[in-house]
Amino acid sequence: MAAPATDRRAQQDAHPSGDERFALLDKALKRARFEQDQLVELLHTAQEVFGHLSDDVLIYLARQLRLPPSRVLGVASFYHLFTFEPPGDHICTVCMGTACYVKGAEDVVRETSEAFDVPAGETTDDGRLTLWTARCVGSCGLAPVVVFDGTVLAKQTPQDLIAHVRELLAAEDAAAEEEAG
Amino acid sequence: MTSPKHAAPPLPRLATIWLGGCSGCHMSFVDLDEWLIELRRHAQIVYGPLVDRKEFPEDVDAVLVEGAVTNTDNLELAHQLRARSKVVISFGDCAVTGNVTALRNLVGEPGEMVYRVYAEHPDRDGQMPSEVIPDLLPQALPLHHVVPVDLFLPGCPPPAARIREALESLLGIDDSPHGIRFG
Amino acid sequence: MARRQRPNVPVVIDGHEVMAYPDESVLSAADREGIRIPRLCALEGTSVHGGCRLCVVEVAERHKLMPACGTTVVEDMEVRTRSRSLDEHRKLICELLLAEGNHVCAVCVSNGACELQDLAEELGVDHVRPDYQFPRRSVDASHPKYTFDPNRCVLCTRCVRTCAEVEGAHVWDLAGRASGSHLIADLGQEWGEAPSCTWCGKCVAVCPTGALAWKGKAVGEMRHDPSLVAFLSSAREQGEWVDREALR
Amino acid sequence: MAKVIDLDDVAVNEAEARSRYRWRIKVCSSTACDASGAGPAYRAVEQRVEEQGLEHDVQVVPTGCMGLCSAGPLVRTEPRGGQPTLFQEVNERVGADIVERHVKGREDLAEHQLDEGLPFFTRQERVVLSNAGRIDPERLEDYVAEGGYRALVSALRMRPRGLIETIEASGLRGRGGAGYPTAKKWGMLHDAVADEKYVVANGDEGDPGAFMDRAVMEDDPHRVLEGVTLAAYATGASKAFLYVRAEYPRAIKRLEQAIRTAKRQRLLGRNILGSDFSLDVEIRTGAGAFVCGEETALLASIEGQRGQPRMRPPYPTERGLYGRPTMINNVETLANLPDIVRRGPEWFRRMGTEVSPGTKVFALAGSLRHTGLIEVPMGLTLGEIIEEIGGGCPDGRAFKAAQTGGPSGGCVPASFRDLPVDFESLRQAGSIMGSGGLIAMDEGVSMPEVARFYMDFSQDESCGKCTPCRVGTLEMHRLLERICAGEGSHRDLELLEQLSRTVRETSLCGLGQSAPNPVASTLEHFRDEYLALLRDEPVGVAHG
Repeated sequence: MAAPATDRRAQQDAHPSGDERFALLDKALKRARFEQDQLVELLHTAQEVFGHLSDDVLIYLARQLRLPPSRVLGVASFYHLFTFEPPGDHICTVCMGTACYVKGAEDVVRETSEAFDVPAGETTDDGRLTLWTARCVGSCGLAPVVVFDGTVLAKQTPQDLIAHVRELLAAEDAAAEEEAG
Repeated sequence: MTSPKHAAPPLPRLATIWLGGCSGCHMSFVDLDEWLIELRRHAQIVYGPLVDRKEFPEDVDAVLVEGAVTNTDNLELAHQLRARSKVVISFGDCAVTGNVTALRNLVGEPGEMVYRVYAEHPDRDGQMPSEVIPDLLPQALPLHHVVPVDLFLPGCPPPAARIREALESLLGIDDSPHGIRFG
Repeated sequence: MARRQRPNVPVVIDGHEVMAYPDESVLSAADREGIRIPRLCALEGTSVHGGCRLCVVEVAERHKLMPACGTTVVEDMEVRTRSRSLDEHRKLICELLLAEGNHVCAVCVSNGACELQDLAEELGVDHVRPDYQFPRRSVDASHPKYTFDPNRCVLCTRCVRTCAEVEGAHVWDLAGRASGSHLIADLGQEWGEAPSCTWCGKCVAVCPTGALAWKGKAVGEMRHDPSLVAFLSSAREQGEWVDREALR
Repeated sequence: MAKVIDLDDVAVNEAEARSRYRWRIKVCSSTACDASGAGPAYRAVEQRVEEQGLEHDVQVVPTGCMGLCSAGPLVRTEPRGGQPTLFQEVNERVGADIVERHVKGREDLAEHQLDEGLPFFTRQERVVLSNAGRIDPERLEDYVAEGGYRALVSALRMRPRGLIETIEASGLRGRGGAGYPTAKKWGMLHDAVADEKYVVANGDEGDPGAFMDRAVMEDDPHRVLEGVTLAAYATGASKAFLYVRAEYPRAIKRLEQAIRTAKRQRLLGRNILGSDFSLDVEIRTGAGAFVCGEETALLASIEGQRGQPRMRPPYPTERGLYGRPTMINNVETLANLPDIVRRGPEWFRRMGTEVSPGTKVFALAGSLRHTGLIEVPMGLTLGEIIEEIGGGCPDGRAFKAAQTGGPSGGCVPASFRDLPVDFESLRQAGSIMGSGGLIAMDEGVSMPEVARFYMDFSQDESCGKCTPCRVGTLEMHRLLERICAGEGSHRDLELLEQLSRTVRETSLCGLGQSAPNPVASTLEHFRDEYLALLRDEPVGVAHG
């Protein structure tokens, strides 16, 4: 008796690199029963597992779901939350919702961008800080809001945020020095 | 010819001008051939590459403007001709759309573009020009994005027949509508 | 398209009584009656896209404008294809398309045989009021037979639909969104490197502008043939192989 | 098969368990209070309770949003049989004081108290948010103790048609923005014939400045599930999708957990509460696309495609998800259902206005003294909301305009303070209800600048499918940038208005059709501000 089609497919096409992270993706693929309409959910999983969506991962998903590669990239690139470049060590997301905007979020973005020499939406050259903007994180009562490495920081002025980031980076530098020394 | 004895109303004052373009539209204008002589009976050409006059005159009734607005000289002239003319006509695709002249906008900032043309892909010795080029505007623009324009005569170049139709209609010689088309 | 049934749905288009087929679009019914509705993305033989919005028409008792390509006829439907405001909308939409890309007719392979250029003429666009965007896009000439110049792409998705629905290869798709929307081949690599392309050239045939073209064509030399797809799909779906010349 | 849950048993047990405690301390653990430090405050309270050996007397309950986010973290103490007290800005020290000095020492701690007599609290009428900030959202028992799932029990005894009639009698209208009568939509899905039908809960709240649905999903997830189940039963749907923004991880977690619990108790899944009715519920996550709040784009997204809208007709209730009849209801709409069914349509109609019955949740933000989440009866005036509930603008600044409806809405000027806030009145004033973002702007805000902000949003969030929205909003944004920089001309303003018309009338979906609203409404009410920014340009005779 032949194995169900989906299982056979997974075995046949398991990623050749042997990278264990693909096993996590495979698990999600199986849970999704390789259904093509689960593409967005699977892209979320892939990004969680790999940090970003590389061509390799996209091709893998396309093969496993039997979707044209252009469709997979077309879908992934449509949504803001998917990223194709590895982000920096720290991710700083400034909320640009209306409430935050009215309370000066634009200044927060501009001054932070200047202070760390990184345009919004990008990562510093040393790869330590990624500056993103978000549509609305839904904490409007605390505007302007910044999400730093997953933690919500309330009522941020540019000075607050820059000081916070500088402190953190300096602490890391000190720790690294100690380790080296 | 009007008789000098009768005080005939003065002929409309027509000008042509050449901004950032290749002069192809003026070539097409010259292609009007013998009709140019006919035109002379309906209008006097007071300014243009074909007229020996340094400054754009006052009280122009209509001006055909060839070329995009691409440098500070063009910009100044555009404002001047607008202020001194009743009817401004964007003459040809460069004036109407930016056309080939505006292809430089795709290269980037003027500095980047000049470098690319003179240093990166040089025809000869690869030197950056120092004095010859007037200050370039950040982008080459269609005329109507700089000053209000009254009529548009697209085409690259507009064929002589279409120029004639436009002028005939403008000067009240023949009011039949004229076609338009880019390219 | 060849049909076995007779048209039996009466509709009124611009005051003309027209008999339409059930499930027929307003656009198709108007076409058969010789009533010209401007359009760009509509392509017979592929699915309806409804994105260009040039074919919007007024339908009695509908408070919104409807795209003729995607609106199915209903008995006694009253349609107006021309009005002052429709003319204004179409003209501005055409200007928006011209402003969005880098449409330099003078140096285009499709100069003189371009649907966008024809539309501008038809709609009386003698200049473009909105700012030109002057996007920076590079030409893809990697394919041995064809070129793709995104500067001339109007995102009508005719090529996407044709490749996916008629050829079955689905090489093309749209990526990005908003003003960053763009056409990709496979995973965004150069077209010449896209393994799924069969070199069939149907996408080139249906392109309304000079975005997709045969290699080696000089300015004004490119001729497209969108009716190819109508012929193919009719042949496939209806099992009828009509003389293509007769279709013209 | 698992035993059918006895809701009365659960409620009685829960009441008994509660009565064993002399005090309940509720700590707001919503996203906003968390950001203000509710986590450490919660731990401090818990630790002190333990240290003082009060575990058997005092129950510490993590709850959802208590509403006044700007004063967070909030803590509420409820003595058995006594008056509750609300505390604001509770840090670790205050948290400890609440246990040691207030609960144990019976001190007032007046300096940390927040007066629940504020209009912010007293003017509210909470239906959708009745449990938010009151119950532990992670416990089914808490929801059941408040009357949860009783509506489902009684609905399952009715015919689906009867349930639709109940909703029709209540006059409930969609809370997602347009205010379409809910029962009418239900009727269409009910009448559609297909092998499978779907209900979709739209939790893709993308308006910048709106977080109503998030609060409901995070703070009272079972209410959403009960609402979805009622909608599915009434319409004959056998599968439901909850479409939630990926930006709301906590809402997703809570809903997932609630689904598991409900399934275990046979409140979801096969043969719900022992009846013939079965419903499978699945969560789908958005991925950062505002346009996916639009019905057809949302469906495309669930199908794993680019979130691009499709032409309507056919409407989703005819051809929706996977080509089958599908009904999309907003989360807040669904959250109204349990109470309507349980307490009757007449009860619901007593709130709000004749044509807009019930309440509406607003995310109150911007230049106000009190900001946060409120639920008020429809028809309250703009002035009552801004000046009484919101406490007016801080620092003596003058209130200038209220923005409602986000990028699809508009700005209502201060002179409209007597405008009743309901679907029709807002539309007449040039704005829309939208999903419930309400942002107050004071005299310091430039209106063309506000229009520019929203246009930037719309042009960036356009899906790119249709020309007018993709390019038109981009060009409108350019014009607004130029005008705001003082470099715009009268021609630019004219073109801006022409573009507004074309984008509104020819765009494919609601996003494009409504994208010009912020421009149109600010031009209508604040045209002078635009004119003051325009510069003269050289004009020829032909133009003079």
